Amino acid sequence: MNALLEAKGLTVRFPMPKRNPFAKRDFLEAVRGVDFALAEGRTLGIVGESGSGKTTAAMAAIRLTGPATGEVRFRGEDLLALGPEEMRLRRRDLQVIFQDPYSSLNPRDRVSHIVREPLDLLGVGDDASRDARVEELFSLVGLRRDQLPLFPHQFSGGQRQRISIARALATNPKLIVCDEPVSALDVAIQAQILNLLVRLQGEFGLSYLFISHDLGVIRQICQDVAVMYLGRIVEQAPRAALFSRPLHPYTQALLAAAPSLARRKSAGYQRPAKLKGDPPSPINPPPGCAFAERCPKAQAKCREERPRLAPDGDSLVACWFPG
Amino acid sequence: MAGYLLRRLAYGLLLMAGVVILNFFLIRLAPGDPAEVIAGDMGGATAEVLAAIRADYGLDQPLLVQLGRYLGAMMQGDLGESYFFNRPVAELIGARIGPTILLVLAAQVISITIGVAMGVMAARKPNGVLSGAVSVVATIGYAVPVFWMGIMLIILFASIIPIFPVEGMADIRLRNEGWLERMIDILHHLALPAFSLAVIFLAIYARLSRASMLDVLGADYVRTARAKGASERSVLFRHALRNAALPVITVAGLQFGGLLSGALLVETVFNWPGMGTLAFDAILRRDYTLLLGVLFCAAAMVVIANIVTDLAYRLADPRLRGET
Amino acid sequence: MALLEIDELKVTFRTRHGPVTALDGVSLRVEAGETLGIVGESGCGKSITALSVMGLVPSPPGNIAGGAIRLAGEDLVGASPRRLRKLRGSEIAMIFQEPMTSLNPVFTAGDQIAEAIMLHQNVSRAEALTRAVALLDRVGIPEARRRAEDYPHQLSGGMRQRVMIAMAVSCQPKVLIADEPTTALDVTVQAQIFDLLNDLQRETGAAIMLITHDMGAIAEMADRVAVMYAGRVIEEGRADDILDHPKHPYTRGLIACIPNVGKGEGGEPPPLAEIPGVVPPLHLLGAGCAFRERCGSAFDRCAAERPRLLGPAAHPAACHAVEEGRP
Amino acid sequence: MSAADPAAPRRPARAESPLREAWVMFRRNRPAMAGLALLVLIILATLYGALLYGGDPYEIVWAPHEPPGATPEFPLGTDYLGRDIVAGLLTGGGPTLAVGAAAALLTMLIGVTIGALAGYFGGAIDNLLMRFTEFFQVLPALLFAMVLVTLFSPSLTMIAIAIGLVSWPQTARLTRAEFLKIRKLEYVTAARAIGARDGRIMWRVILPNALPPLIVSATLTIGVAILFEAGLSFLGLGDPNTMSWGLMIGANRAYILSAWWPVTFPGLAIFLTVFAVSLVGDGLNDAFNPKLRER
Repeated sequence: MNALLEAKGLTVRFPMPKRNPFAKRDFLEAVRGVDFALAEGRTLGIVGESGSGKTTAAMAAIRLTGPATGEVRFRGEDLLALGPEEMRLRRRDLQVIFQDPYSSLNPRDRVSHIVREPLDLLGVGDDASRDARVEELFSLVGLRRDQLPLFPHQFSGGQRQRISIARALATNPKLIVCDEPVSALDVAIQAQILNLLVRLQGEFGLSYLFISHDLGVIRQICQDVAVMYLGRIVEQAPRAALFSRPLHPYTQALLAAAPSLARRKSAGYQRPAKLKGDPPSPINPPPGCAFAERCPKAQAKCREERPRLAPDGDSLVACWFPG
Repeated sequence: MAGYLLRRLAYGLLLMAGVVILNFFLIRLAPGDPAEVIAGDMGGATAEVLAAIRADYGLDQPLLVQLGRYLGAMMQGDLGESYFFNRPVAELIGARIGPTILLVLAAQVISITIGVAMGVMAARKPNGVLSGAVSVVATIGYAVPVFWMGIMLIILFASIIPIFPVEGMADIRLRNEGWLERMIDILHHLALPAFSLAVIFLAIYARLSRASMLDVLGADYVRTARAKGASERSVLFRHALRNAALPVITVAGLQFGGLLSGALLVETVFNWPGMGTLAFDAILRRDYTLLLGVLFCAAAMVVIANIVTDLAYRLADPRLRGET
Repeated sequence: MALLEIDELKVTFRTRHGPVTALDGVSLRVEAGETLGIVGESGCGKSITALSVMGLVPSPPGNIAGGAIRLAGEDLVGASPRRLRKLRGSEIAMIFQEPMTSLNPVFTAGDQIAEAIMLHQNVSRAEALTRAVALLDRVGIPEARRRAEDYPHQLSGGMRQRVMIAMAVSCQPKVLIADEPTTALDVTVQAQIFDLLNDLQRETGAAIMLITHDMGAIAEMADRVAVMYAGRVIEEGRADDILDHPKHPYTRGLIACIPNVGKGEGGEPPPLAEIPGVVPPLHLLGAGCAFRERCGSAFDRCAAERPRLLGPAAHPAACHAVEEGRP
Repeated sequence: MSAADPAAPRRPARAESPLREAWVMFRRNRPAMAGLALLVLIILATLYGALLYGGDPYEIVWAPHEPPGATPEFPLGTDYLGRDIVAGLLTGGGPTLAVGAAAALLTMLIGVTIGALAGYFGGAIDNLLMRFTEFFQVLPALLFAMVLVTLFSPSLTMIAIAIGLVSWPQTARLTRAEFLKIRKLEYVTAARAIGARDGRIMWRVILPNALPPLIVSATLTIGVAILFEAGLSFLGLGDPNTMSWGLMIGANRAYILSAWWPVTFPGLAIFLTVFAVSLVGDGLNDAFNPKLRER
């Protein structure tokens, strides 16, 4: 596989404020030794619940959150080893679409400025070509030219997300990290944005690192899927394998929990895999399998020894008793 | 909680050490010979006096040694000697600190109770007459110079309706009466100074608690309370007020320094025998040791007030209670 | 007579664009033991419908301008504030969307549930607290006795929503309104809450009004469904009928545009169907159908006349194209 | 309320800049506009009033304690030395306003810089700067200003510096809080993602968005600084060679029981000025508040 972006042992831990000056400092272990690879022109989905570290992992990979350790190779070059200015210039190829259409656009800037800014800051093209590029981008994402001088608050959520996409596309990046780009939108608008992302990917050969909590969305848009739980990838597989033959008990529970039109109250639907409780805290996580406390299959071994990601058919799964 | 208190006290001591260091450098940064600065306006300090000061303060020694001596002395409560009164500064301040605390606390209690009551009533009908009145009072209170307020009250009560004494803290004619009479006399004297000071801060609390209350009344948990069937009264006083009080506590702590500053002015207007009048005397006589002593003690009062505020906040907000 | 009947309810709001009609002639009914799902996009009026039943529409700027809400025959729109307080929390209860902010941060979970009990039943505080612990246990909170003494910030989102549910069912209400009860929660927790609500309904026979934007939640939870758009009910019927044979073009689009884990297996999914455009702002609604500008089947009548909810009583829709049998 | 999605403009819409919207809101606010008018009037009077009026505020022109209205030449009467009060008011406003404005400027400069650095960088820098700020908050502002002015010189410059030095902590805390809040928003991460450096993010992205509360606070700081200056002058710590409203009150306070006017009018002038400033500040606060805009 020709990997565009490859993370090895990616780890992010945030120091917590000390409870008193003599206490040992606690760490919030957001991402704990994550490996993944994203092939050129494809979409890798990372799915998980809040606190799973999915967003932190993706943002750490392109150095928008820190401090990360491990290795993140982008076209063979380790991003984590770059100096600040080198990294800044590399952002031409690495862009982001954010979750919240209301806070991801600076309310004081006109949208034309917002879309043009990456070109200015990263020195792409000359003045006239930049203006032309902004107009081109606007029509590309389905906005009108006469909307260029407006301010963000004059747009609806879906339109703002289109502006965000235009900004991310401006410098012709290779990779776009999509951080829950549709989770704040109504379903009807969500479909518009997802279809737009797919269309743009085909047109420009983009690669997406796609973060979502919604398995339906993930299935719609990602060829490869990684499931994260408490800072670790617990299962990673191509789409077909993951949805037809989930191996990790957590993946199975997620699929069982995701609302589906096929599960009818009228037909007396009963959920097969019921999960109890909430995910444990990422501050000082347990030593064994993090899912053991909630897992219906857990044995003593699960609590003591951590299962590693191991191949099983087309999938990779971190479980002592998969399937 | 105890651990927290200990750490808070240690930090307070650190802040006070900072004040001492600041005082030390202020004297030395002031234009002129430090000895002469310390001697102040004694009317041409003689060479002997200056020499005595130099020896006393070790002014011929290296700066760090001087600082060490100064720090050591201050932390033991030796605030130096007032050259005008010819008495230890600590003793002078000790005699005046009580009246200042009385004045400040009285003003604080009046302004918080009346201010919060006004704010809550205003928040019940944000577009009502009362709410408008609170805004007006708040804006006026913010704009009135506190010393001028005092003077206006003196003019009013001295010549037009003479029901309150306008000067001093006690009537010397009552010196031999019982404690109750004397206490009533002091409260009688306290009325005008405390009121002038309270008006300014009352405005702050009224405005703050109105805003805070409006904020809280729009919160989801207030809607939950209504959904349970709670009465308006219970919504207002049980559910909303306790949450709305939190910012009031914070501001009460932050405003304590301002309150002390205001008290200084009010004291000079009403001739209230507190630290303010002492500071005023110190300035008139250029008695820097005394002035810096007052600054030190005032800062100590602010530190203590801040600790008390923090503790109060922790008691009122369970979200902070668990932390040690 | 249904347990809860909403009849031609009209709610207006004062805005800077002048008065807008947030609910325009909404009629619904819910029977005991039944779950009615109300589904629609943000701004369609589903939450205002819920708040109207509770008598909690913020006023000003909101105002119930007409229609009736009847609980077991008793009119709630004209009821005195005192009577409404009596009913709220005892006969009708509500669960809100944001468990993080819906509990009062300065009181313990147990206290807040006990308060709901003491407001409507003549019991001592100790007795109310005992019942609160039992309720916490019933909604699946482990170590209920200890948890009752926790403050909201010490509980996870899922637990807070359980506390809200315990509070809501504490007086065995006849009607339980759940306004997007799981939107703020993770999917695995959402599943737990859905299961809990279904269990509670089986036990108590309460009517549930579930407000949601999620068709998946409708499938799992609802017996009947009302689809709302721009302040009106545009289609109504049994959940199966709506999901399998939607009539209104909006309902059809809404179902087709959901990326779904259950549709087929593996493979490359086809592109999603789209509903073009956005919901029009309420103050710009003209005379015709509010959906016509986004609708593939719109014709001239749609611009001129607002469609009424017509068709078989078990599954009516408000659409001229459906009425005239156009494709 | 959950009204409709913010309007999707169908026809070419007019760009609505947030600042212009705030100004539209401000103009509709009657008390605020009245405050602005009063403030402009006071500034004009202090700038040109003395010139037009022509009296010398230091010159003894009449008998002491002439009550207002008794002599048409001196409409507000004379002070304890027999100086014209109107001339004093017109001359004494300038220094008061100038010191107020300069001190407010200094306050904002120190406060915003420290608050912005602390809030943006966080961690050890934040810790250090906030300890420093807390230290300054421990010193009662007026007393500390008194010490500074007494120890150094009682010139107008020194007074402005002293007031600035004692007032900045509140601005620093406010700025820090705003920076902490805005720093977490996605458009800040977005700015970094498109290659913006720290300096640009601080001053071009976060600061403009933090401005509304800072502008309000700056306005109110002017009011506070004017009150401070008046307080210092009243205590006799002002520049003895410059007429100011506070000095007029301080100089005449010994005679308040025999003559009320020499202290009343300057006090009223201070009050009206600060009142006007705070009306403007409240108006700005409302104008910047998006919650009120929906009404």
